[in-house]
Amino acid sequence: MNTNLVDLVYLFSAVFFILGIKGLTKPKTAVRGNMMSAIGMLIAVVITLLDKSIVSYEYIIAGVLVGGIVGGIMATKIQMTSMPQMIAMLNGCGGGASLGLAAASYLLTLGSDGYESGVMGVIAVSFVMITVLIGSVTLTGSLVAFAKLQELISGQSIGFAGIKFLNAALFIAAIVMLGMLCFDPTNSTLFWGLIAASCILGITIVLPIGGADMPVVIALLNSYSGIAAAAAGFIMGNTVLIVSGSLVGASGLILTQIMCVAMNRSLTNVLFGVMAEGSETIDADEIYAGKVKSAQPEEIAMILETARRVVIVPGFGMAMAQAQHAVRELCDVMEDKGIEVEFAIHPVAGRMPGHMNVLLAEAEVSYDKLVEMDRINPTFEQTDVAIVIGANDVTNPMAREDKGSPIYGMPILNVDKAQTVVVIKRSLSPGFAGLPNPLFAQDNTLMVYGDGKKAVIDITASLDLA
Amino acid sequence: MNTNLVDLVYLFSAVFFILGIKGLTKPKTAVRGNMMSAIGMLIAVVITLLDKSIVSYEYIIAGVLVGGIVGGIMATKIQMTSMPQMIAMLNGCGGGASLGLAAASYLLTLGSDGYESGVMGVIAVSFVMITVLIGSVTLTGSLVAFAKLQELISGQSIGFAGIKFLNAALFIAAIVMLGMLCFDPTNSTLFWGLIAASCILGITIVLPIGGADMPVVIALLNSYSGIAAAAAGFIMGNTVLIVSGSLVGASGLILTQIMCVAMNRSLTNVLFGVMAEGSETIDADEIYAGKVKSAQPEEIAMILETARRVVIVPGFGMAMAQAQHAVRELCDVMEDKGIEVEFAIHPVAGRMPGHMNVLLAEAEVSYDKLVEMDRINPTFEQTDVAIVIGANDVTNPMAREDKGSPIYGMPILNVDKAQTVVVIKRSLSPGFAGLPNPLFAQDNTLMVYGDGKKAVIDITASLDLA
Amino acid sequence: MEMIVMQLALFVLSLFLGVELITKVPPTLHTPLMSGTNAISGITLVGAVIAAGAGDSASGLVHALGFIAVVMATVNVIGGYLVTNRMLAMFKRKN
Amino acid sequence: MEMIVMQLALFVLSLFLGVELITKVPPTLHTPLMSGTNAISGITLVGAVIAAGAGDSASGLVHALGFIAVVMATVNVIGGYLVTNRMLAMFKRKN
Ligand SMILES: NC(=O)c1ccc[n+]([C@@H]2O[C@H](COP(=O)([O-])OP(=O)(O)OC[C@H]3O[C@@H](n4cnc5c(N)ncnc54)[C@H](OP(=O)(O)O)[C@@H]3O)[C@@H](O)[C@H]2O)c1
Ligand SMILES: NC(=O)c1ccc[n+]([C@@H]2O[C@H](COP(=O)([O-])OP(=O)(O)OC[C@H]3O[C@@H](n4cnc5c(N)ncnc54)[C@H](OP(=O)(O)O)[C@@H]3O)[C@@H](O)[C@H]2O)c1
Repeated sequence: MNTNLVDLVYLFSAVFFILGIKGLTKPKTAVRGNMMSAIGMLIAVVITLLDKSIVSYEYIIAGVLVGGIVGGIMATKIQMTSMPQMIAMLNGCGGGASLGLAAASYLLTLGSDGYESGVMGVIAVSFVMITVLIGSVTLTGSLVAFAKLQELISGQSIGFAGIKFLNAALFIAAIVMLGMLCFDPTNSTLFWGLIAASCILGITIVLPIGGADMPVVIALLNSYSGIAAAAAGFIMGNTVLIVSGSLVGASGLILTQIMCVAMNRSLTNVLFGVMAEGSETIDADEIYAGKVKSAQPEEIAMILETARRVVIVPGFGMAMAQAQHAVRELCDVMEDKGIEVEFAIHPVAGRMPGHMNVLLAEAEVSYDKLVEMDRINPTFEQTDVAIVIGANDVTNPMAREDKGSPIYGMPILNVDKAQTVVVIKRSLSPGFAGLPNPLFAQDNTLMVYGDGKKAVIDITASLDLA
Repeated sequence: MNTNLVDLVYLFSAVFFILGIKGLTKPKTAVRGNMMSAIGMLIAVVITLLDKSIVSYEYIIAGVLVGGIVGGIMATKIQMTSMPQMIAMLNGCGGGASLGLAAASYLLTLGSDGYESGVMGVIAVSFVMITVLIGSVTLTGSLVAFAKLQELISGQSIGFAGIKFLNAALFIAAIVMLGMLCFDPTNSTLFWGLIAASCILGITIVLPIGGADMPVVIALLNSYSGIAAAAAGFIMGNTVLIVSGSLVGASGLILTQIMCVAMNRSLTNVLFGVMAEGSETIDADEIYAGKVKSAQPEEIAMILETARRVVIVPGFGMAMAQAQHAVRELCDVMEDKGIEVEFAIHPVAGRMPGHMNVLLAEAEVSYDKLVEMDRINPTFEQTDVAIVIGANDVTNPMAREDKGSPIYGMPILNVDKAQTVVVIKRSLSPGFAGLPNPLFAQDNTLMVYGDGKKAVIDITASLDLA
Repeated sequence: MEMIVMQLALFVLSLFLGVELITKVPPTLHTPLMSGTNAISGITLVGAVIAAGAGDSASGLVHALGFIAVVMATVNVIGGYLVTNRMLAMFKRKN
Repeated sequence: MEMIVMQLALFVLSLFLGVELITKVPPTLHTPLMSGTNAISGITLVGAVIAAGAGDSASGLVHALGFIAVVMATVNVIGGYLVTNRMLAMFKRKN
């Protein structure tokens, strides 16, 4: 087929991707946007299949069948609470595909004419090698992130003191091999060496990062997978790969940045697994001793009975307990009793951006009840009861008040300003940041110990009877 | 010089333009943004001058000197109130430059090898001819707009019944010539015919449009001049022309659309000079007879004396009277007396988008006192006095209430809800839309007849003495 | 070479466009945004298809790599769009 | 021909980028935006300079047209940036 026509069609499909992302800027148009982006993909793939450069179809058909079935099953079976894992997995596939395609293109070129000599040859090889490097890191890094989130391996930082030096050494080795390959593309030992070094690098970079920081890692790897696709586009001189790859690259970077800002940490800080240094060690016992009051679900129901305004603050624990449906029922019962209910959504509550929104949407909570941090914070003073369900760090007043605290400066939900605070969690153990939370020891705080789902169901039942 | 290097530098300068426009999205960064865009321009011009394809410099130096002096003088001498004319003029120059460059490139190519035959040749010629067409229309259209705004010719619709058919005929003729030229580029009679037809078309399209609609026309022509630059970029295979031309094209289109929405009129409606049909003829005498009360500046000063909150509503008359500095002084005196003062800015007050903002900024009114329509409308009920200075249509309650009115549906400032309304204008004559304004006949309205500047100074003086 | 400069221009413009578009996405939609853009990065499927369909002249290793690339890219594409659609449908349902 | 498709791609992307950028400009800055983008459209100066500097082989008419194009484009550029700067400086002064 005429290559200009193919290029025009690719442009067309790039426009669909752009319109698709534009659609994602509003909840109303989001479904349509996703559809448009899928159509763009379909157009690009179909025109490629019709293109003359494809000779044999058997591997393609087999691959699409296998991939389609696996992807389809994963997408329909996955629990909403496991979304972070799912995205890590998909991301790894994206990286792997870039790696595979770069390697195949390299071998193909070597097998036929080889790379041109001169500047053009060097540029062509360097794009291949960059794709290989980024693709490998994305592949193995995402797999490790997946394993951590799925708790196949410990979510703790895994590693040893010198791991930073190992990473640095691996990275330098990869760059050196990449550079040498540019001038001697036929040296395929170097090529496999580059793949090996990059794959190991992906693993050793991600292993030492704590499980809760995985979303940042995933967003970053998402960005990489986009950049890898764009680099592959340079290899093949394919506009749609370049355009959509860089759109994805930009998207990942911005999400990474949003998360870092909301956690008040720098990206290097996340990647090298250090929390901001606290100037003093904080003793949980000293904070909690004798000051924590606990209550039974029935007592909470009685308090809610007389409340006019209640704010529900969900956190990672709600996802863990799969309590979103129970929470929604509690909300319904309260509203039946004429209580005004809103949800306070912290930008990094849970384990990925927008995590709470997705879960509550699954439980059919209308999204105008989900209020962002900046808008809900001024209302806590007029709130009778704040119910904190499995949230911890995002409510920790130390972030606001204690200059010595490692999370000082992270914006939080001012739950402590509410008349009464009810905290539902299993114990006094800390959240992701590993810090005690003075909120639990406040005069107006009541702890309800237990699994999130069960506690909420109990409260709902008592309230319904009352 | 290496053409790849030149292209890279062009890309660099395109990035500067993008960052420049990005800067214009915030008042704080706007000056820097404009500077960056100017630097982008400088880079592009300098690299072009260094490029090998330039042989003789005398015409360039002469041209830049003449143009620089003319442009510099215009830009420093022009009154802020004449900004619409200035932009029309600049816009015409942009169109003229595209026309000149397309014509020169055409003659050059004919003079050397001529156009390739085949598809590539047709495409190349067609870009030249499109640039010629758009450039000519932009040139003459902008000049007519300039003449109308500068009142060199009547601001009224000029034309005759059949002018639409003339325009249609001219347009068809231009397209036919364009088409024929694509296949016979050497026919230079056709070429000059195309230029002539397009130039006349620019004139006859704009002449019938009323003076107050000129801003819409200018924004649209601005968009055209961008598209012409982009088309010229296709002629020369020049990326920076394509990128920045299309940025400008998008900008003009969006501004056009914003204005049309704020006036509740469609673009065709503006371009064909029709206002929405009113179902009844409105009799000014009937509305005003015996109901209009007028007052002297001293009386207004007494009313202001006891006010706590005053909203100033500027309109086209403030620009005409050059009253912005006087208004600012009135505002200062009121604030000295402890009165809260805000300005209500309607999106199409005056004769171009943001017109009032520029004038008030010139008079050093801080921009957080300038409140947009949607935000200020709910506050009129708590406003003691609304002072309307040379605004008319944007305060006309018929737009809100009278379904038969031609301006029904246009969003307006709800001035009539204020405790007392003071209207400063020279007479009861209508504004741009040519409609009587029931606001003037309201019980709580006082008219102050006179030139805007003088009336405001008188009020300020009396208030200052009090 | 000229082509590469043009491609670079496309790359830079798309980055800018990406930044402008993504900053407009509200926090509510950040999770679907992540999975949705992830699906878009599966556009490597286009390249993978070309590699896998390279014909008999290519070695078995090329075919194998191409096949793996097609499988992974397809998982990324199909899985990504479906799961995004599932999430977004939940947002729509109630509103 | 391939180049033209690439140029078309640049054109389309820039249009999208333009729309995203311009819709973020607040009404306060609409007048400077108009004059500022107007100045950018003076980028035809680049083309005009090439036409005017075409050397002696070109006819007098070409030189004349090139000269006129340079003059007009320069007016557009210099006038546009200066007047925009004048306006924007007023916005800055007080704040
Ligand atoms: N959202 C993101 O994008 C993102 C990205 C990176 C990092 N992070 C980090 O993740 C943290 C999120 O804060 P968060 O307040 O949502 O969570 P958190 O601080 O990690 O606390 C979650 C709490 O939920 C409780 N919990 C766990 N399982 C539970 C169950 N089945 N039932 C009831 N409670 C349960 C735990 O206490 P018990 O063990 O006592 O039950 C724990 O204290 C922040 O530190 C943030 O910086 C978030
Ligand atoms: N801003 C834009 O972008 C734009 C674009 C296109 C169209 N328009 C149209 O322009 C109109 C703008 O509304 P507007 O309320 O600002 O203006 P307007 O409705 O045109 O009214 C202006 C008023 O100012 C008075 N005036 C003129 N010279 C004066 C002077 N020296 N001193 C005092 N008063 C003076 C006139 O009354 P006297 O003669 O009695 O003094 C006139 O009624 C709208 O109809 C809008 O649709 C605006």
